[in-house]
Amino acid sequence: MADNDIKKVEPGEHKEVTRRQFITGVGGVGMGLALGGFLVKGFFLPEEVFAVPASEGYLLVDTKKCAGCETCMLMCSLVHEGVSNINLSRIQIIQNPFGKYPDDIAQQQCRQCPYPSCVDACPTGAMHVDTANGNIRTVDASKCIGCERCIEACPFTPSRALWNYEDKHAFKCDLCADTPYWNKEGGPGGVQACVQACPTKAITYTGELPVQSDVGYIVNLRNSHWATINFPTD
Amino acid sequence: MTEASEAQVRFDAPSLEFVQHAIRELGFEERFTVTKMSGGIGNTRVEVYSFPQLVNVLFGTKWDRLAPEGSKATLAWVDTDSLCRWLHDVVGDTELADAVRASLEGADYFKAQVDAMLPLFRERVAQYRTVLDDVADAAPAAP
Amino acid sequence: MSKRALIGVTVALAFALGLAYAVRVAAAEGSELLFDSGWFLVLVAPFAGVLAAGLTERKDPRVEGDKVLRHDGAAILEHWTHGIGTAFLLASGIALGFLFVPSLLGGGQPTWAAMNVHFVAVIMFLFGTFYYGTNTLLSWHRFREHLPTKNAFSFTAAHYGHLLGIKKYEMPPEDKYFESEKMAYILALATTLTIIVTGLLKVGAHIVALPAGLMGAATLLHDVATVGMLAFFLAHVFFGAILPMSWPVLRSMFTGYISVEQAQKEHAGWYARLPRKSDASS
Amino acid sequence: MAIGGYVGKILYVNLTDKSTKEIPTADYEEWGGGHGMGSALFWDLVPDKTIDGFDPDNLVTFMASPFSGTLVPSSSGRTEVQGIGVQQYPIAWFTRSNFGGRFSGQMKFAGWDGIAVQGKSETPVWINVVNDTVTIEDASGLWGLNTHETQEEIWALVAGDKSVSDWWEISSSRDGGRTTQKPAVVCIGPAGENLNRNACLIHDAGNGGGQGGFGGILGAKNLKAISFIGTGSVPIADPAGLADLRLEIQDRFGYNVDNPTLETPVPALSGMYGLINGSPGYGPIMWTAAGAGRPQGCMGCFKNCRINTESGLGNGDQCVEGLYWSASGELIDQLAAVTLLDQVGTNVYDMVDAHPYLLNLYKMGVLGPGKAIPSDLPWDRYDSPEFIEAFTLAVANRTDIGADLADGLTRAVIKWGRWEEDTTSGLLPRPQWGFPEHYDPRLEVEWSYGSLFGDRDINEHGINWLVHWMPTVTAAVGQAPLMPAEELATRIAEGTGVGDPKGWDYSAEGIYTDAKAKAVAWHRHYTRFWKQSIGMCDWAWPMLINFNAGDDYDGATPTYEPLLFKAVTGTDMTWEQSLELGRKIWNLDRAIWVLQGRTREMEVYTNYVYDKPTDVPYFLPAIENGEWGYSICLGRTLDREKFDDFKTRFYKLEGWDSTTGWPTRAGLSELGLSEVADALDGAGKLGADGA
Repeated sequence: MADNDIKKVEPGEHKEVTRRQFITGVGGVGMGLALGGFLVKGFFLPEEVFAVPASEGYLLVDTKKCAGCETCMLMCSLVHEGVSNINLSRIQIIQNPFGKYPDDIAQQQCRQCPYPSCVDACPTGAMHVDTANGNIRTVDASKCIGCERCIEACPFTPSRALWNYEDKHAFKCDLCADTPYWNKEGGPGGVQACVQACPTKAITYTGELPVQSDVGYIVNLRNSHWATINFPTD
Repeated sequence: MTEASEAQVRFDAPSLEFVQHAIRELGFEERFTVTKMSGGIGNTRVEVYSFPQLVNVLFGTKWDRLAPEGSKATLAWVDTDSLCRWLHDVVGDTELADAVRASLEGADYFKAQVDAMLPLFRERVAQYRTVLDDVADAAPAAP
Repeated sequence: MSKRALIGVTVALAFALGLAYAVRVAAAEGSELLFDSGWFLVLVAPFAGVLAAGLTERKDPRVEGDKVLRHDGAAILEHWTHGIGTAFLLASGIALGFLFVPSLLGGGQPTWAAMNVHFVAVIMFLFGTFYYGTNTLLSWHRFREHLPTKNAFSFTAAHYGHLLGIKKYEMPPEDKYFESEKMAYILALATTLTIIVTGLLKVGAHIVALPAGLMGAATLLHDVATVGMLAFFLAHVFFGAILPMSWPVLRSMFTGYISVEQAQKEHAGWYARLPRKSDASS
Repeated sequence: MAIGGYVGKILYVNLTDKSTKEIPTADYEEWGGGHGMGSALFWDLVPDKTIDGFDPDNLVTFMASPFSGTLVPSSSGRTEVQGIGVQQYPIAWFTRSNFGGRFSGQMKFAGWDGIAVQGKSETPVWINVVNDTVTIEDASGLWGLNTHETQEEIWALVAGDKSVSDWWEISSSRDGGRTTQKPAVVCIGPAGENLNRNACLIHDAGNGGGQGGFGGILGAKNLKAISFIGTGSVPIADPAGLADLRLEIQDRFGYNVDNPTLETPVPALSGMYGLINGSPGYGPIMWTAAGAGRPQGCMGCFKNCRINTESGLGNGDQCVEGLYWSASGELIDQLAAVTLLDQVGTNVYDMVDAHPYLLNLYKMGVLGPGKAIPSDLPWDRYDSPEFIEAFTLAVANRTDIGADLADGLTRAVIKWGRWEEDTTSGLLPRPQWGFPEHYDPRLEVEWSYGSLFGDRDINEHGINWLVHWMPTVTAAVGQAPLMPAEELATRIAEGTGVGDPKGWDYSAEGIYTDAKAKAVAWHRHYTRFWKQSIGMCDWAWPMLINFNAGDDYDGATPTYEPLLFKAVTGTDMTWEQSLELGRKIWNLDRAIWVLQGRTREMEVYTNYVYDKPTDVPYFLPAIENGEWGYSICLGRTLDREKFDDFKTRFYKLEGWDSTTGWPTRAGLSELGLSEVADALDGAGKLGADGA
């Protein structure tokens, strides 16, 4: 006879049988509820639509005014992380020293997208819209499980959602809302470190949703003084 | 265009021989020294061995395109007296030499001197160019 | 083919398929993490364990001729589902990096695969653990036989002294489980509970919004408990599978039986109390 | 001990046995960084200081500084290179070169404060550093490639299957770091492979380490390239403080591109004018009409002096490169010429005065086909691109006249027996150690004295742009000088701390005064520490006078250097301490030169400096007839006797033996260099105290 044969009921164990039946019931009903709940959620309730308020601020970079000095990158890591490390910068300047202007230097800043794929992709709400800080799209490190879905989801290359390999969590441009190593007031209401630090004033900040293009937000920050030192203003 | 038309009356049209003599390659003793002044390297002596090379160095533009393009001059300093003498005695363009000397009256700093000389050189170079082009056109086309 | 073997093979097969799927789906374009697409299974697994326990008929240890029935089929199922689940949880969890330990994996697919493996192991682990827990509720004495007694310290000293071949130590009359194992059991119990509670919170974060502070604490506790669990796991594998003296007992984790000599030698205290098959069936 | 700036270790590589080791930076921290550490490493690791530059035992150091890879304005990207050179004449001194870009920054991010290379590999190799992982790789596949091809090849090799234009993980673990950057590579071209004495180091497009001939030295070591890529962080003692200082300096002393206070009145001269207002893209100086392009800067720069062009030619080139060759009058030819020079890896500074000089010899009938100095290059088409291309390749490949020129113009001219004659007549103006004239050695003497008492053309513009270019450029555009000569000299005297304005009086008498000696000494000490050891860019520091803030002419120097040092390292360093440390480093270098054979008699210029009067206006502040003014300094020569007397007083000021020019025990001990004194003593070259 097999070890666990449910048909075999030992005499004088009624008390145990009722407990066993109760337990069995709990198991069965519980499974039922869990499955049922999932089915209801999955098939009968409508898929909730992903909608978030637009960011109250955006960074604009004049791709033809940038001098590739990487000062913005050094500044970004300094005020956010308290160290100097261009690889921990939320804005990335990528250049080919042998390249031909204007394709020699590319500036990769976060767009604070109206429909942020990174936020949509985050399974735990770590990448979120910070309504307390002008709706910036940013990361709550303690909620991040490191799945890099946000990095995968960012429509731009390189991804504007980054992986902090030193502190092991995702991070991204927060328009300087959280800059523990800076004496200035950052965030949508304040100033941004990269804007302040850019020596050619190639980065600026706007509250209006800018015009998108494949290469970035379109902006020309070059005035007649730029022409005086023999650089194009068109 | 006014500048050019003024210039028209300024110089007589040169002959082919005249131009060929003026733009000839010069010898060591005939050279003219221009001093390029640069903040990176200081003063460098540029030895000029022909009229076209003078234009190149002085105005920073290939000599025969000076007329359409104008000067891209950086700081190429010349002793104006010896320049005029050189144009007169070595290059042999006395008209240009005299015009330059006259234009330099009161032009007492580099930029003023370049501005003063530029229209004259432009016009003269344009004339040289015309003469040379005519010859080129007249030349029998290769079969 | 015995029912036990059938169940064993089925469970093993299901687990293997789960792992294969976990790794494959991680490579699939646009696929979600299993923790997101399959979160409900994390809720189903414990109830499944409870249900299974409810349907399980236990069989107490006894002497059957020259063999002693040490573990019944339920015990074996409990042990291996819980154990293998734990093994894969530790492997995938550690590979993903925890506390100050950096990740061993590259970003993207390798990381997603490890997370999915973690998920499959969670299902296995929860089933096994709740199956065991419920069985224990159903037969409370099984719980007590895991708890240390007043002999804990003297027996443990004697036991290991004996193991290390120190003459003055005799093998003490240990019960079904060594006193040392019983103490380790407490640690295992504590870490397992912590892992489950914090783990469920982490899964919960995939379904509902939970406060950051809570998640921070949960993650920290989860990681710390991992250390305890790893310690227990390694010790358990060493004493339960690597030491030659433990091989007979290890075998019993598959067959259910140990020899009478083994019982008399290692578990004198327990053997003395065991019923004989004849009495039981009369 | 500093709490920021340094990343902790220096990499030592022995190419002979392919061994590597870590040297704790702390062991050399007392030297500050860069040059100081390089000299100290050389002193410790090269027992025989008299070896030839090509000797395998020669140590070549590439040093970063605490400021490398940080936000300190125009101080983040410089790399100091040192070792025994092969270029100078008559003795190739222990010397230095320096290049910009991002190499030292990447070196720091990889976790290294510098790299020291010794020995000689049997076969071509390159050094590959990825964070802590150092490998010596086979370079047989790179040998023969030009400097640009070499770097592109190495980027691909290091990144492997990953794309360097996206985030790429530089190790197998995602926590091992990721970057979007390309490895920073310094390499040599064919010129270096051919052991040319005028071969340079090239990093990225146009960053060159030219002086000294380090390209040939690496070639002799069979070392094609060194590559660094890193993802680590540089610790900063006071991050918020550094951020504030950066913005403060930039706003107060920088050129506001959108609304400049001082703007060039002549766009065509913006390159020139940029020397005094620091407008972006002024670096090439002669390329103000470069067509469509953008300014480009080294890591962390706030000036961005270079230009990236729409042709990609001339990217990163500036300073003397702008003048390599421009005879055709076509800018594109000029850009192509200097780009080719970068690619073959030849030091423009040894070539820029070579081809005009050789053209003269050609015109004189001395050089050319079948002439005393045979050459079949197209000298008759000197102003054509074909000529400069043929000339550049001939030198790099040691063909035609390049067979002689590859050992440097100086050695070639000596070989041809023309050195005495042409350096006396001034046909070949090379005043000291076989280097070409840079600024007039008869007039702008802190430059020429500094070069002669040192090892090379100093190439330090911090004073030069104020005293010489400000009056020159303003005069060229018809402006009054931005500041009266006396105020200029007074402000410099105060900023430096020397105190006496006469230190910057360049009159016929002023260039021999004790005040001038103090000014020259200050220059040596400041640059040895702040520029060459701490890596502050020559084109930005010192900032003694500022013309970008209207009436506020106060410069950043001497206030900000110590503040920046404190913010980065956490260490207090007073202005006086920094200059004293500079003096210590300068004296250590001096001791090495003495061991190599330096004597007082050697420290003289070639004859034209004494015998040929100046004949071109050269603006400098001077007291003439009791009045301060900007003199055009015509008809001036250096007086042999007066200079000889000046030399005596300068030696005394530096604590050296005035009869030999050798450091003394008293002088060295005062600087904590007793062991250096012992070494000199052992070699019988210790100066006599009080002599």
